[in-house]
Amino acid sequence: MMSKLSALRGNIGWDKGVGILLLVTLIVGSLITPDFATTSNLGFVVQDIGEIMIIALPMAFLIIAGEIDLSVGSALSLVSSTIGYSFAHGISFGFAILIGICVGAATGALNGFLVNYLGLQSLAVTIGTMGLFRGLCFVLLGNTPVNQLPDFWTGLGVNNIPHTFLPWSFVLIAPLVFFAWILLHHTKIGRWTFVTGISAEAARFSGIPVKRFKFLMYVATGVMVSLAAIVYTLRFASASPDSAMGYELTTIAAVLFGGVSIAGGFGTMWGVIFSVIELGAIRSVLQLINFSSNALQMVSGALLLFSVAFPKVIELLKSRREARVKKPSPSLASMRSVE
Amino acid sequence: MQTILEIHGAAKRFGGVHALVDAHLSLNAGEIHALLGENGAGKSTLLKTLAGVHKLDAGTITLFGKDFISAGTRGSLEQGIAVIYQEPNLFPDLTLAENVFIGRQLVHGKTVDWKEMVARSSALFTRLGVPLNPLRLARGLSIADQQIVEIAKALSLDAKVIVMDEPTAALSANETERLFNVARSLRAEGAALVFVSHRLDEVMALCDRVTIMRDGSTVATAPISEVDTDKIVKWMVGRELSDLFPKAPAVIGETILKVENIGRTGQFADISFEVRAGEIVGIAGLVGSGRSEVIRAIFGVDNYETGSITFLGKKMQKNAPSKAMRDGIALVPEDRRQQGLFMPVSIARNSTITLLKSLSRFGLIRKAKENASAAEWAKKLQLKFNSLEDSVDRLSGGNQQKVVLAKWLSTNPKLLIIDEPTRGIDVGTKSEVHRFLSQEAAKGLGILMISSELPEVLGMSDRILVMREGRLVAHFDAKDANPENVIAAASGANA
Amino acid sequence: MKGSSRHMQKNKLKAVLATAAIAAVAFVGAPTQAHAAGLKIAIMPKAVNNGYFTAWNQGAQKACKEIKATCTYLGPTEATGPAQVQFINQVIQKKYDVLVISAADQNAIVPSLNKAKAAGIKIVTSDADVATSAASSRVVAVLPAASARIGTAEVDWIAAATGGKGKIAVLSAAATAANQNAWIAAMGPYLTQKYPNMSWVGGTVDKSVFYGNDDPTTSTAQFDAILSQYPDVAGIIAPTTVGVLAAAQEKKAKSATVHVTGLGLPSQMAPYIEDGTVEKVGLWNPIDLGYVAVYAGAAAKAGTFTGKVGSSFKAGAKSYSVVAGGIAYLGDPFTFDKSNIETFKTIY
Amino acid sequence: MKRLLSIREVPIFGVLVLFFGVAALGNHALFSASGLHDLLFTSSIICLLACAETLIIVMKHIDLSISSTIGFSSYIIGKNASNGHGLLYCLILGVIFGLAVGAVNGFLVAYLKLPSLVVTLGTLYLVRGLFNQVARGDFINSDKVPHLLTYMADHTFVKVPYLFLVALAMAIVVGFVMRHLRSGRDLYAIGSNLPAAHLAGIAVEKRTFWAFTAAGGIAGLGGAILLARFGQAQANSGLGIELSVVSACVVGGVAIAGGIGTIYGAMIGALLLQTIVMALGALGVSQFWQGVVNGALLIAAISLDKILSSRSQRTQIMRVSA
Repeated sequence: MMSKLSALRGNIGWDKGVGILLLVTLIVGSLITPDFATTSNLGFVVQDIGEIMIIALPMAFLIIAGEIDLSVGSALSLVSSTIGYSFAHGISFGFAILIGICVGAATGALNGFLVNYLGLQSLAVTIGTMGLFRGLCFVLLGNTPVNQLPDFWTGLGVNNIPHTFLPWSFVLIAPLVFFAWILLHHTKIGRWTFVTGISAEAARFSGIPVKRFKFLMYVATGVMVSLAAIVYTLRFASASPDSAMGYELTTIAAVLFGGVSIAGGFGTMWGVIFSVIELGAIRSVLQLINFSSNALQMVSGALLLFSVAFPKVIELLKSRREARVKKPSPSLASMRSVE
Repeated sequence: MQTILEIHGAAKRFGGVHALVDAHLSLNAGEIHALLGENGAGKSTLLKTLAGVHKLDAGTITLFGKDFISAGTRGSLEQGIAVIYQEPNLFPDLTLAENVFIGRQLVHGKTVDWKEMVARSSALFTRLGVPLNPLRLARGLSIADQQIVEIAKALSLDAKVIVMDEPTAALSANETERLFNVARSLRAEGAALVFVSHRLDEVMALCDRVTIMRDGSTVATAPISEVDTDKIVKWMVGRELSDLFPKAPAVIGETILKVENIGRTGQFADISFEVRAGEIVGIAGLVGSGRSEVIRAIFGVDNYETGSITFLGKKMQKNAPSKAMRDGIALVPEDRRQQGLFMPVSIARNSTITLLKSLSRFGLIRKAKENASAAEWAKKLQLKFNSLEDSVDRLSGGNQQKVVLAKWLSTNPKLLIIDEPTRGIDVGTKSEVHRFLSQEAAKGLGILMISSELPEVLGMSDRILVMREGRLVAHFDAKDANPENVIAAASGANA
Repeated sequence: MKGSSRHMQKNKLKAVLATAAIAAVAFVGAPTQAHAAGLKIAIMPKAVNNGYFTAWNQGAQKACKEIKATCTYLGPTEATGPAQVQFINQVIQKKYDVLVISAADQNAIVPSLNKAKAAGIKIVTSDADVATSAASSRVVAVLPAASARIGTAEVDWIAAATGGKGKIAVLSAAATAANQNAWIAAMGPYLTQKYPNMSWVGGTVDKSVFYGNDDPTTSTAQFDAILSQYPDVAGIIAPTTVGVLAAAQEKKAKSATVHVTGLGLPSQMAPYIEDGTVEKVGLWNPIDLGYVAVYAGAAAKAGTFTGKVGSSFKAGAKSYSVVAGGIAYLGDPFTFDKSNIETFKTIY
Repeated sequence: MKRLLSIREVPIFGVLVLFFGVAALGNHALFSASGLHDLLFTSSIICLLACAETLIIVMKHIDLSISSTIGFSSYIIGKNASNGHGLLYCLILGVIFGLAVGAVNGFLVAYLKLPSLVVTLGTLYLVRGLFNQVARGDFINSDKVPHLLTYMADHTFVKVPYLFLVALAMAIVVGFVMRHLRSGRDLYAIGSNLPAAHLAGIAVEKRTFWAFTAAGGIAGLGGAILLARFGQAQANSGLGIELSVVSACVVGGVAIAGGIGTIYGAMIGALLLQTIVMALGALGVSQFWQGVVNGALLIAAISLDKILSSRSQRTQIMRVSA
């Protein structure tokens, strides 16, 4: 209970903090290296963060509702492999995409069933489904990735929208981002997500069908993962069993850096959106000034630690200052409610 | 008799609620002392202070002549006081031996002395007449056996003061008898026991002296030989009933809820009753008599195996709270903090969580309408707050309960089920809540109310049902119910 | 630092090679300035922190010095297509003239290479090529030797070791590594025709391949899987530096009797050749691969080399011509055994 | 004397024996001495790290950073050995490095009360990036590996590989601490019921801090075993094994929900997973199916764990008179 309260105080300002950090990065970036703020480079950045942004949206919902999903990377690869496998076996590419989306929804349904109806711990069980989905990719494609996808589709993956620097995938990503922001902050679904993360029991007593709601959230995650898989497959014009390696940890790091509390119940969509863009922008700047890619890995680790430690330190300092003002509150917070 | 424990002028305040005003209690060696009082009389707060969970704002506690320092259960244990809650808080994954010696495992040299711990704990268990296996895990232990482990923990530190909070609530007859024998043998060895219970028959059978608390203060202390149940009830209730509860007579409409012998193994069996529009039906009964379990089944939070429930003529679907809510049933749950509210969330959002569909247009929540609805109900319930955006955990207990009421009454239900409407609420807000409930009933709302506060049940209800050990044992109309026959029915004393 | 003495030795040898190269150039007479000075060349490995590619980069830097180009060694920390694409985008953004790249994924980087090509950057794949269907996305591929040649050579080495008899298995890298699969396909028929009393453990070659994913843990585990699944295996071919090293280490640790050969870096395999765990391994010189690829790129940028089949370009002393598939081969891989491991182990 | 395996490990030990039997039937070599030797030799790293991870999971926390720690430590030991320092000197450096990473994790989780998943995910990246930055393309060759380590890798003591003996010794030491020392028992109490642990006067912060520090130290020492096992060290040593260590613990009965599980169970879990890999290999099941089997096995183990604990939790809630 205490950690949720501290997360509240710490996180209110956090998403604005990331927004400012993004602004600073953009400004400093364009100052120190002329290549950063060019339309083509920004286009590359948008393409780089495309899939991570799509997966980060449902991941934010899951973590705010108090759950997590480590299988999104392997699920993306499974959907991509399914599309490749179907296409290689004579199914039209458009239909293959539909099959892929169904497979994506199925991966979400499996996770949703295991977590909500079997009541298993989501962290542990999605480590299991991660291995399962990755294994299925190899069962499908073995050692032969699928290439030579139809030009119309791969064209979409590579070219930009005419007269702009934005890739075609932007047409899919922008509405998803806007829809996710509306859904979380302005609809019943979003309100349910927050309160379920704070206390699933109180949510159940408020007439919220918690089990079914979280199950559908996992299915929606599966569908979003399949959209990301389509963008991924078209961008790399191929489907291979070892794709999207490590995407799950990158996505979770981005969501947490966006100010979403791992304990559930707190976070903002803007924080997550800014965070995904910021991580893409900072990588681009650092690469353009020939910052070694090893250091890049260190930077993302440091940013992640900073995103959780900083609000906590602020909160501890504040409570210590408050403590000096009035009688120190009893150190052992009373467990039971007042009777 | 040598006095072990002396509590004088104990006072404690939580926000607006004065849990303890002027409580005092004295305990002699070799005595079983009953501590009685209605819910909210301050018993639990006093116990928690002895358990090291709270610190008093004022007053003194002297133990064996020295001042008592409240510092966690370990601190209390080491000073010789052991408090056993109704649901003991053991370590489910550790063995019983470890639970007894938690935090201070016996060692020889550096290593834990398992043989010694197992031997000592099984000796303690046999001494208490309950040969539990010290090597089994605490997970899955019955409540009665968990209590034995807690008592064994007390004995392992030869604590001289053992406080038991409603120990017999969840015990079977022979488990209760077993516990009493243990208590008597401890008394014989010179320990002082405090026995908190509502079961007057048990108190009369077991205890030597009795102390009665009301509204945070001690009102009477007497040897058991000089009192009888009626006198005790008078002390407990004290207040005249009528002036507190302005229950206006309401026009009783047609039946809205019909419960036909529903049952759930281990919790309640063939419960049947009806609630009509404009009527307040009160359910009295002791803690653990199954009342909360019945209403959780009606609202659909829990399942039930036998029987059926019809609401407004339609058969209700089992296990579907969201459906019940849509049909027009509202449930104000027993535990405000864990079940009723989302503590870190604002007043506005808490009170509109049940209205989101009606407040939205094309799926978007209209903020203005949301704030308007919250403000409207806050005014209706005379909620004391400074901004709708404040989180509810800053409010007093009474105002928190008003937010829960706002949350549910704003769905204008046909039936309001409310569990312990005014538990832990200051007296002022209490009467406001009562007046509000009777106004809503007068407008045709059917209310099914559970309360452990006798005056509240008697003062508010048109009809009173009494439950004991999972069964409906008595049924009174308001006019012919009185504290004596209700308590008699509830506690199974010579009915 | 103790390591420096080894370094000194290397410089001595390089000095020798360099003087030879200059002599050759002088001898032929100053060549027309085959490429404008001051080119910006990007050298991109599959992954940076890898011994093999450090040697590959040395060759490239040597060539850059000779043609007075500025070369930057950049690339991802893990060898995946998406990670490499980020760096290709950076090359496009920084408007390099030439990109010398070892493809981490034969398909995933093709769209980005096409973008780079459209931006006027001359692309040369080296060490690992893109998919044959995407050959147009690069000017030329500088590869060690024809897949068939590499495959058959490794079969000859294991045959020499096992005396031309017994069952053979293959410990490969990642399942999707295109060059590995090409070499293995070449090994299949060659073994059964050339060595009648040798055969594949799983009957056919593709049933006898175990994937080590180019990491020590999995490669070692798959070596054990081969031994436990086919206790009577006579020889194991590991056409990857990580695989052959893991196989040698595991053979020594378990004192197994199976013969091991494959493509291995002399510096890494030296201890196992010197103590007889492994009779012979082969590899081309990654330094040459880097060296030749830079020259190819520079020539393409200067317009003196088109990359069409039949066209050719000069790299240092030798000239290389392009055969079918737009590929320039360096020639047969060197082989290292007790006799020459001493000299090679300090070079790469 | 208390039974070696508590009721939770018996079913899993049974599955281990069963699987080993089935695999051996499929391929007699597996059942032979060398089969057993391979099993112990191959799983020595995971067994060693399982000791560290069990300390953490029992407290209802998780430590993802051990793979970066063990990788970097193996490089530190190898690099210093190749610079001519004695084995003991290198070992101490490796352990100190491990303890340092553990202490950082411990401080952030215990005193700043940050969630352990986020902290160790951060240190996983941080240490791996640091490792890449320091090691770059450098490669510790097998001839630079200290002779004692290569000797231990190649030899056995009464048929048992030395590397496994090291893991076993660590298991016995850590097992002893968790079984017989107060500090060890307190870890179970913290994982089983945190609020009650605070009230029972257990020094929760201190214990948590030292548990993470010890886990780092074990991973630091593990660096030497990793170096011996693979005869080399480079920038991607140890990459990605953290999830297989967590799987081994969970399969071995160490509950993610905390409070339950022993070192021996985790070791059995590690051996079971390795047996599965070898059994599938021996039965000729293609590598591609092994990923599917491992994932399914982990899900089955978690479900079994849930069923086991929920069935025994059904206490008699209250009394219903006849």
